[in-house]
Amino acid sequence: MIELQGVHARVGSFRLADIHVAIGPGDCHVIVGPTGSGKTFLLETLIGLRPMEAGTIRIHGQDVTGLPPNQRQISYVPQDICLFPTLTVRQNIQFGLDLRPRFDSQDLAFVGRLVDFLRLSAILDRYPRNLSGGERQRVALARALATKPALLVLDEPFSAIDHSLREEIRRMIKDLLEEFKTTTLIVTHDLDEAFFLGDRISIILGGRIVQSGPRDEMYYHPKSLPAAEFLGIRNLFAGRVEQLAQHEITISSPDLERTFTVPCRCAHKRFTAGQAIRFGIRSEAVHILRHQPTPEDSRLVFGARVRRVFVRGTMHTLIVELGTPRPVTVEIDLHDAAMRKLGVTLGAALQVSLNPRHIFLLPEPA
Amino acid sequence: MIELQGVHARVGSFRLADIHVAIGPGDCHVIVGPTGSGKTFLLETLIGLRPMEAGTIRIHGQDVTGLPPNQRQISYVPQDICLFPTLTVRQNIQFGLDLRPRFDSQDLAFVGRLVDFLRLSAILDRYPRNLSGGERQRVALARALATKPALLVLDEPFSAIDHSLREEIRRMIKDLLEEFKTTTLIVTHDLDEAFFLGDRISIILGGRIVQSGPRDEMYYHPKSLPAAEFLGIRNLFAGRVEQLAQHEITISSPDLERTFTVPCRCAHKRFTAGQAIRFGIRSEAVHILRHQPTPEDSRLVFGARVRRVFVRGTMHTLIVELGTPRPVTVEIDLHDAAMRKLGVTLGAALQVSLNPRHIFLLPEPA
Amino acid sequence: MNNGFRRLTILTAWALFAFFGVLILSLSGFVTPARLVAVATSPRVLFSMKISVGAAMLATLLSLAVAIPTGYALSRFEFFGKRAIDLALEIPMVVTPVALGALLLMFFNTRLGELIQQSRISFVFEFPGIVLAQFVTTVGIATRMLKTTFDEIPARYEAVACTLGATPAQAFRLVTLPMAVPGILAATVLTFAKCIGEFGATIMLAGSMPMKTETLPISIFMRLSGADVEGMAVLILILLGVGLSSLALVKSLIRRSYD
Amino acid sequence: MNNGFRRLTILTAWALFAFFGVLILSLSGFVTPARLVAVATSPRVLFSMKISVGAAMLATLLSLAVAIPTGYALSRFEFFGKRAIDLALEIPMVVTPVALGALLLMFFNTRLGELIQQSRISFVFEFPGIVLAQFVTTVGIATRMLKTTFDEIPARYEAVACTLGATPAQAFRLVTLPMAVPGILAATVLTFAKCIGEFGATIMLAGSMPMKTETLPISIFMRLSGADVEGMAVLILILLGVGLSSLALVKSLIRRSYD
Repeated sequence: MIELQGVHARVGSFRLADIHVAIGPGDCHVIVGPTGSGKTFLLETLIGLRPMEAGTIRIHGQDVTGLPPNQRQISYVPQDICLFPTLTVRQNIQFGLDLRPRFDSQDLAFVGRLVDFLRLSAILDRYPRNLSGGERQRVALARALATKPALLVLDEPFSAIDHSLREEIRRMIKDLLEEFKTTTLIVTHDLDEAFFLGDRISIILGGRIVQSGPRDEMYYHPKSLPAAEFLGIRNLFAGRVEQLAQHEITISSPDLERTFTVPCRCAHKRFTAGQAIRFGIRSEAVHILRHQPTPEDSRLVFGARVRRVFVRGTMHTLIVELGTPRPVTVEIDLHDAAMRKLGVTLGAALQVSLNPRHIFLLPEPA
Repeated sequence: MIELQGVHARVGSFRLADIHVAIGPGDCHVIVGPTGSGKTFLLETLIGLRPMEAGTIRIHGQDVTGLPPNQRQISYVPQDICLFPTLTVRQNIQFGLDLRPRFDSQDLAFVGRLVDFLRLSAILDRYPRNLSGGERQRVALARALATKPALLVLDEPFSAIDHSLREEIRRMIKDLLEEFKTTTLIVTHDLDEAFFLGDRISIILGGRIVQSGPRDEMYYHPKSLPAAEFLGIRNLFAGRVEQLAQHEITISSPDLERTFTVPCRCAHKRFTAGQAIRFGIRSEAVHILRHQPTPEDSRLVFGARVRRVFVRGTMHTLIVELGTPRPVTVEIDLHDAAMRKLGVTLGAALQVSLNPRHIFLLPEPA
Repeated sequence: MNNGFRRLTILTAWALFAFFGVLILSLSGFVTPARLVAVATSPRVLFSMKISVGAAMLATLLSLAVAIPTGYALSRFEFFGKRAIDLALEIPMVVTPVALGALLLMFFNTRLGELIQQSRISFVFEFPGIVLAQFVTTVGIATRMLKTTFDEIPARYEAVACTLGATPAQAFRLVTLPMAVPGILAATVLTFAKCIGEFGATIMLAGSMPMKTETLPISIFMRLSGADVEGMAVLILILLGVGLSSLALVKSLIRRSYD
Repeated sequence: MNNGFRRLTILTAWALFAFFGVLILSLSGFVTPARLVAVATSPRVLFSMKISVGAAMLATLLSLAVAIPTGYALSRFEFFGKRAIDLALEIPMVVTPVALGALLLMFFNTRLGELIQQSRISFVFEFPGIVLAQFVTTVGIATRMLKTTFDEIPARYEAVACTLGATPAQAFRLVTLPMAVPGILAATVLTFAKCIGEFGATIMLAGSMPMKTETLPISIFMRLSGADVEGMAVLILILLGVGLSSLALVKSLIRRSYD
């Protein structure tokens, strides 16, 4: 268990405020946020390169807050990988072991396993300048894991790698972490990477972690407007809490001219009756009905007209205008096969349905 | 019509060889390729910054091959945008007009339309250092279009912009190009961008254009192994041409132990009977059958077992192993809702179907 | 704590600072305010200041007039002899100014040199010699600095300007030159400071004649033979002042450059 | 064609090159091979070469011994007085060496200075004075070059080494220092070349005594009063040779650095 509790730090006028992160053994935790949100700064603080103003860092229960980087057992692969250019691949990988007063055959066997798993045996005697981008990344991972760290920390692990190789390296990292059961913290600005690699995900914005949670919860249920916007969710509407029940909440929306009930755990903790809120839904959770709606879901089905189509490879985005008195636009992500099957074209009239199960609620920002 | 015909150029040991590109009026043509494939070099040659060894460049029929950049009527927005820092936004946008001996009220009205469309009127008196990334991009577009160029050239238009803003800028560019009907050439390394923006797409690899065509054809039907690999298609198998007909071709595959017929235009031009080939299919074109297969498509349905699941946001990737005697793995992209509906889990047995309509054929590389 | 290493390196830095501090402080025993004013306003020192500043201004202008186009050509273009020129510019940086001054002196002993001496301006042991000596020792550095300035302005700015209809000369004048202003000013100040302090080449070419070619550094040297320690201290103070204020000016110019 | 602008800037570059070329060519009238050998092997020139090289080697070693830790501290750490030290290092670059030499001379006229003179090594008008003069004029530049060298090696390399268990000193020794080798060698060569050419500070502190403190640059100056034009030409050639070969060495070192 790796824990950051109430960590505060500053560099210049930038502040990291009240950072809480807990990473279970063997988990992969991803911190995702835009450029300048403090991701790398947070890593550097965790590693011990930067002083903290407050808070504690615990590794397996031990408080390492005051320890220098070389005593924290945290391995680090920076964004630019930083293989030692004057050392061979083998010397790079063994760098950590060579610093120890002694290391035994078990350690060497472990390094051998890493070298095999990462397919490095053919390049052990090369120098970093003669490696490809993917090879460098693999060597850096082997070097970081060779000391069996309590935590592996990766900063933007794909930024130094060509786009067309990323999928491969991504899968390799996923397999590696599962094979060696390494507790890992990754920071990235890329949502695809975050949702691909992370068991749990935290969103960092402006030096604060605005939400943490398991991957699927983070994907479909952002808990604040900035988080929803960062996730790229554009279907956001104004509403009001009408009624609270144990596990559901009734919302009225003047924009949509509807009142409806959505499931919501701990609704009482987050909302009060009469409160102004926002609610939203991911564009892939908006469905187009083939037939007229059945009576039971009629309350969230709308007549709509297609205003714009953005065609991509296989998923397309429709911008539709709902037939509400005040025009409201909704975005829908749709597979191209579905588009053909449904006969969706520019200007076509449709029936769209918002699935209440995927509707999330946000407090109105102050 | 903008045409590059047989363009050859070199810088150091890197060569651009035999580049042919034709861009119809009002079209958006995207050249996509990995880092180091010569994309930016090609742009610089087109603009006139680098000498050509052979070939011609024609703009609206006029040969501009020997003209300096300022006489080509090609506007250029480089990767790092390069707004002139000592000039205000207004001066930046009017830079091209101010160089002319005279410009009339029509030119100014056009600039006004651009400023309105790009929502720049509030920031006209600011200096570039006080703008956000998105604003800079918009000013650069206005500056480039203010001279009504015959061709607009954009180099990696999103690389300077934060990930979370890219979708917005992308759509804005798409709308802008449609509104002003600008003939456009974009180079990028990002396939998503290419398929989002391009009416036609060219793939450049190692200084050569390996394939050009309309977007959908490029997406589903790569014509060479390097193109298929660059597109990230992993389902590639060995085969042999058995029989050629007017619009279809019969293939046998020892890997899959099947013989099947796929539609193929100009099959005679590209293949001969008995030729060793590769064939492939995109992972989103592999389908999982809910029921036992109907007899008519039985020849490309396989029993399979799920070996690995990569979970992403909403699209997941399954690695399945076909029940062929020699094990063959196939990748399948699947929507999470479909996964739930089909009850796909690790180790589950499935029936998968490869749709012949989406199977593409490649010559065996030499 | 394993901070011993950090502390050791910082201590060395402090020690170096203290060393220079002690050197400068040792002046204090030799200068009184009254003495400072008396020496600084003596006709001989005033004359030295006048010709030092005058020659340095002329030499700086000459250096920049050559360094701006040369630095730009070296930064932007590929042309025959570029490498050789690049190397030649470093000569004044690794070859002692005395040798450069001597070289100039030899040149004026050749036929061509004598022709120049007789026809228009006389350089040897004259004021123009000071300007020439300062020019020769600073033009290389000035060109380097301007090449760096232009290197730091990506050529793509000019490419964009050209695609908008600008000729190369217009692109330079409207885009690059305004962006280079902080760098050009910094180069001007540093070149001027170097010119003011030039000694080796000046003494070889222009000699050390009081009230004629005695610049401030030469004046310090002259007072050595005269054992005029107090006068020397005042002159050191003046030269230190010129140097340090140039530095401060350059630092503030660099800070004001575009993001 | 609108290439006039390009041509103009390149012409200026060529003109500058031609100017230096003519200067160097003017030597040819004064040197014959026989004369070159005769002067270069005369006892006085051999002695000058010996003390020039000896002093320069000592001064270079001293400079680097201070410059490596100081440059590292300035590049990596934040500490009290960093800004002041950074500025102080530029003093030798903008203040004339004559003033620095005079400053040293003044220092040895203070009580503390006289104590040092009497107790151990004597500097004024002695060989150690040459070394000290060269050290004072080069240590600032050497430190700057090493700071730049270390600046170009991202601190992240050391951070990675530390997370693998290295102390800061180990990270420096095993990672940064090997990466800095090309930069350190380049700084060594340039410092050595600067030391060989040092004139202003040396003549103030160590004087110009034949067969005692007459370094090569001082020897050139001495031959001016003796009107020994041919001897001067040979010495210029030697100093040009040292300078140019140092330059060539530095260029090849820079080219061999890690990608």
